[in-house]
Amino acid sequence: MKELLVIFISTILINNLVLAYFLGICPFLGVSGKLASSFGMGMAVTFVMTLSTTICWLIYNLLLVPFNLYFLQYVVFILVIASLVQMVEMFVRKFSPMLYNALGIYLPLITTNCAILGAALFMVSRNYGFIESVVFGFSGGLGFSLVLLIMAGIREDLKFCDVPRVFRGAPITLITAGLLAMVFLAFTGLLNG
Amino acid sequence: MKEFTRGLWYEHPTFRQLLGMCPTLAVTTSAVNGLSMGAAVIFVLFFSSLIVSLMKNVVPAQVRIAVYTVIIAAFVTLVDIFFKAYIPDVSKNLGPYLPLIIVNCIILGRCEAFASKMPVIKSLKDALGMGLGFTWGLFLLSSIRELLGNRTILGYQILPAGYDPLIIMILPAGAFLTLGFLVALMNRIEQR
Amino acid sequence: MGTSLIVLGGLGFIFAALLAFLNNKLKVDEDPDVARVLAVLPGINCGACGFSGCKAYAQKVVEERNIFNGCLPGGGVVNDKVSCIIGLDAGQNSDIRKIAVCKCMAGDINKRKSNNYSGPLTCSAANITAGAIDCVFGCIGYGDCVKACPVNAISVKDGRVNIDADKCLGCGICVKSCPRELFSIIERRAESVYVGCNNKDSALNVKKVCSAGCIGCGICQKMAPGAFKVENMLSCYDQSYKGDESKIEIAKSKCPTKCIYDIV
Amino acid sequence: MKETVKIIAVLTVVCLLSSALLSYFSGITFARIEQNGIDAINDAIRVLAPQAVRNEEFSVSGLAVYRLFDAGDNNFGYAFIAQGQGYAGTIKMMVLTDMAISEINGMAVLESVETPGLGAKIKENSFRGQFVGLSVIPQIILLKDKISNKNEVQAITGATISSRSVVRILNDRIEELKENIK
Repeated sequence: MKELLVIFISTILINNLVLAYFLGICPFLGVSGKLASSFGMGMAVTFVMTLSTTICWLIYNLLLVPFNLYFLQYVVFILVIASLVQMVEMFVRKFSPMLYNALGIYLPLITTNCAILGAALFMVSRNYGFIESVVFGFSGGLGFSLVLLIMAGIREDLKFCDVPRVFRGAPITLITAGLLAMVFLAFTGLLNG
Repeated sequence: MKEFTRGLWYEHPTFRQLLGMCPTLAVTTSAVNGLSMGAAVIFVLFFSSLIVSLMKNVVPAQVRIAVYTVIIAAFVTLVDIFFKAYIPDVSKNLGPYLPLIIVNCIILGRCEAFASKMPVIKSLKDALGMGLGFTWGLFLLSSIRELLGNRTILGYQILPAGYDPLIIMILPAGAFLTLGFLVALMNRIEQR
Repeated sequence: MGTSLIVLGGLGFIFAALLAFLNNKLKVDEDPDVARVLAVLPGINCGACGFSGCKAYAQKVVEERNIFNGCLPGGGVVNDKVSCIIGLDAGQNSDIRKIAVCKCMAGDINKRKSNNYSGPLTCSAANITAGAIDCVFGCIGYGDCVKACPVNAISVKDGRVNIDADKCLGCGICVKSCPRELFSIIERRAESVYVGCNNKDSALNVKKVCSAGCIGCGICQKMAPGAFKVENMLSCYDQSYKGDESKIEIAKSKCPTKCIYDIV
Repeated sequence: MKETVKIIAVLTVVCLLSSALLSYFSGITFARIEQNGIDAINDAIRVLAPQAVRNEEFSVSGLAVYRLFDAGDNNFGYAFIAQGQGYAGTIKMMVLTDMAISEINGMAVLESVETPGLGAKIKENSFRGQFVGLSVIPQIILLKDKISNKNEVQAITGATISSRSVVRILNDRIEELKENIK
């Protein structure tokens, strides 16, 4: 139980996928303009990430490891993620039009979200067990949402600021992200204190 | 010619389109890493553009993304195997970011937006331009970070020993800051 | 070699089969009209129609067989096509083209500026404090609307908003961008005019802060009855006025502060 | 129906082709990658113990241990892998001990993600050098001030947690080894 908690906290705060590993930067820059849309994106990512790490763990440990096919892992993982996202999209669209309206437009973006594949790869390289992988996937998604929401909040206020012309748009967002990364640096060692 | 030069400046993937950010920021702690990542991207982009452009008429819409990503993943695995076998040090430094080329938005974006609609030769030119543009972007970014954070470029000491390295430059935060300033600089040049 | 072929090939087969199966099973029956309407719309998702984007608008249009306020950026041509698709009478939309006007046309020379404002140079920020200009109704002039306009039709010159009639689509994004709500979207008609002032203060107070403001004297109302109406010390032109156009010209020339403007 | 067949056929064929391509190339390079891994370990051992000409690998609690032999084929000590949680992430080290596991004769950091400029100093000779001729009986002890005994190590200024982690990882691992190697 303690290990799970450690994974949970460290994935959200210390080894945050966005700020420490630069995963999922594209949607991070693209969708963080408005609070409402970043919330939708965050939820969609959390959902798919939990599901994909779970399924990737099963396939990796039940198929690839026994047959010694480690070199196929990238192809298999991306196949799983791409198909999964598409299936989730179809399901949501059919059974919950409300949810589809809220999350639908973000789902296709998720396939190309490096955070999802990154989470699957980290799970393998860190030798996580099944439950650990599920927790890792879930907390990875939460960490992504957290940073996305903080960023969106800052960017909404940034509109009132007099940003020098050449810094408007992407540059100021990147610099803000840099400052945010420094803030999160302070969480390093949280679990060793 | 237009297909080729576009990626080098006007539609530069890193500084203009802000694509493929995750390897851009993650591996640019040293110039060697930046260059080898660039080379890997050029290789993958070239071959996957070739295949996607050849296959564009046979792939049904429902599995389009799945098929493209599988093709890209196959080439990335090839590069990964190759790096592991012949340049293991670089492979270790790039770590999980090499496989993440698969979801690099540049590659998928180019396959989706360009190679899947254009004839083979044009998409190959586009792929080369984008790949080279990406590589020089990576090289610039990683040189600045290596210089300020470690006093060196490509391992050669440039700044005198009296200069106290800015450690923050090789930490994640430095990546964001450097890229932010570079994009602003690009905007400034363009405004003239 | 053998196992890898079986494993990856098998996985590919399973996922493809699943996708194909779900694709058939879970197909959502969407009215083909939605796709056709969507193809006609400009696709810039400006939201001026009051829906969250072109797709949402298209769905609502097909569902309710009603084009509502129409697509502003698309204008008459698009609205005609949309009407055709959902089987409505097309003709009525052809002439509707709209344009944005700014209800404060005072320039730097007109506006008194005695406040010492040193905050960020955006209208939304300046509007939180008193801002640089003394008039609390008028245009601040830092150009939030310039940044918001999707087609670069707006520029600010000498403190005055300029709208390029050739570029303006009448989409209404500037209306939302202005913290003082100075823009309005009106129909583009050759004879149309508008009052370029938003100051609802008394004549004395208007005169204190601006030399081009409407003082609510009511001369226009007398010269062109029905076309202008003075309310809250501010004159307003009735866009539905169909009377004598020469009277409008007279009203315009008699206005003591010359704050009635042509739309183009 | 035709569409279904096409979906399945295209994805399956693409998967088959890529797996054929990959298994071919992975077959060619497999030996080479294995060798790289062995070379990396051998290089690390050679740096710590230049006199070792041969080693035999075995495993204790899941991590590798190498029995080292010199030119006269005498077993003169062990090299072992130790790893655990550091300040920012996992630290992985290669450590050299004598036959009795009473003294550490060298330590090299194989992998770590400690903070550059602070925790990363565990890789530098000023810290690493203390792990030569270091007694592990009864335990390695970390001190912030001057050291006086053979089993004491001085912590890096500003990186006490990284230093403490290294010492803790080593003590734990040595305990495991002592129990398993007679």
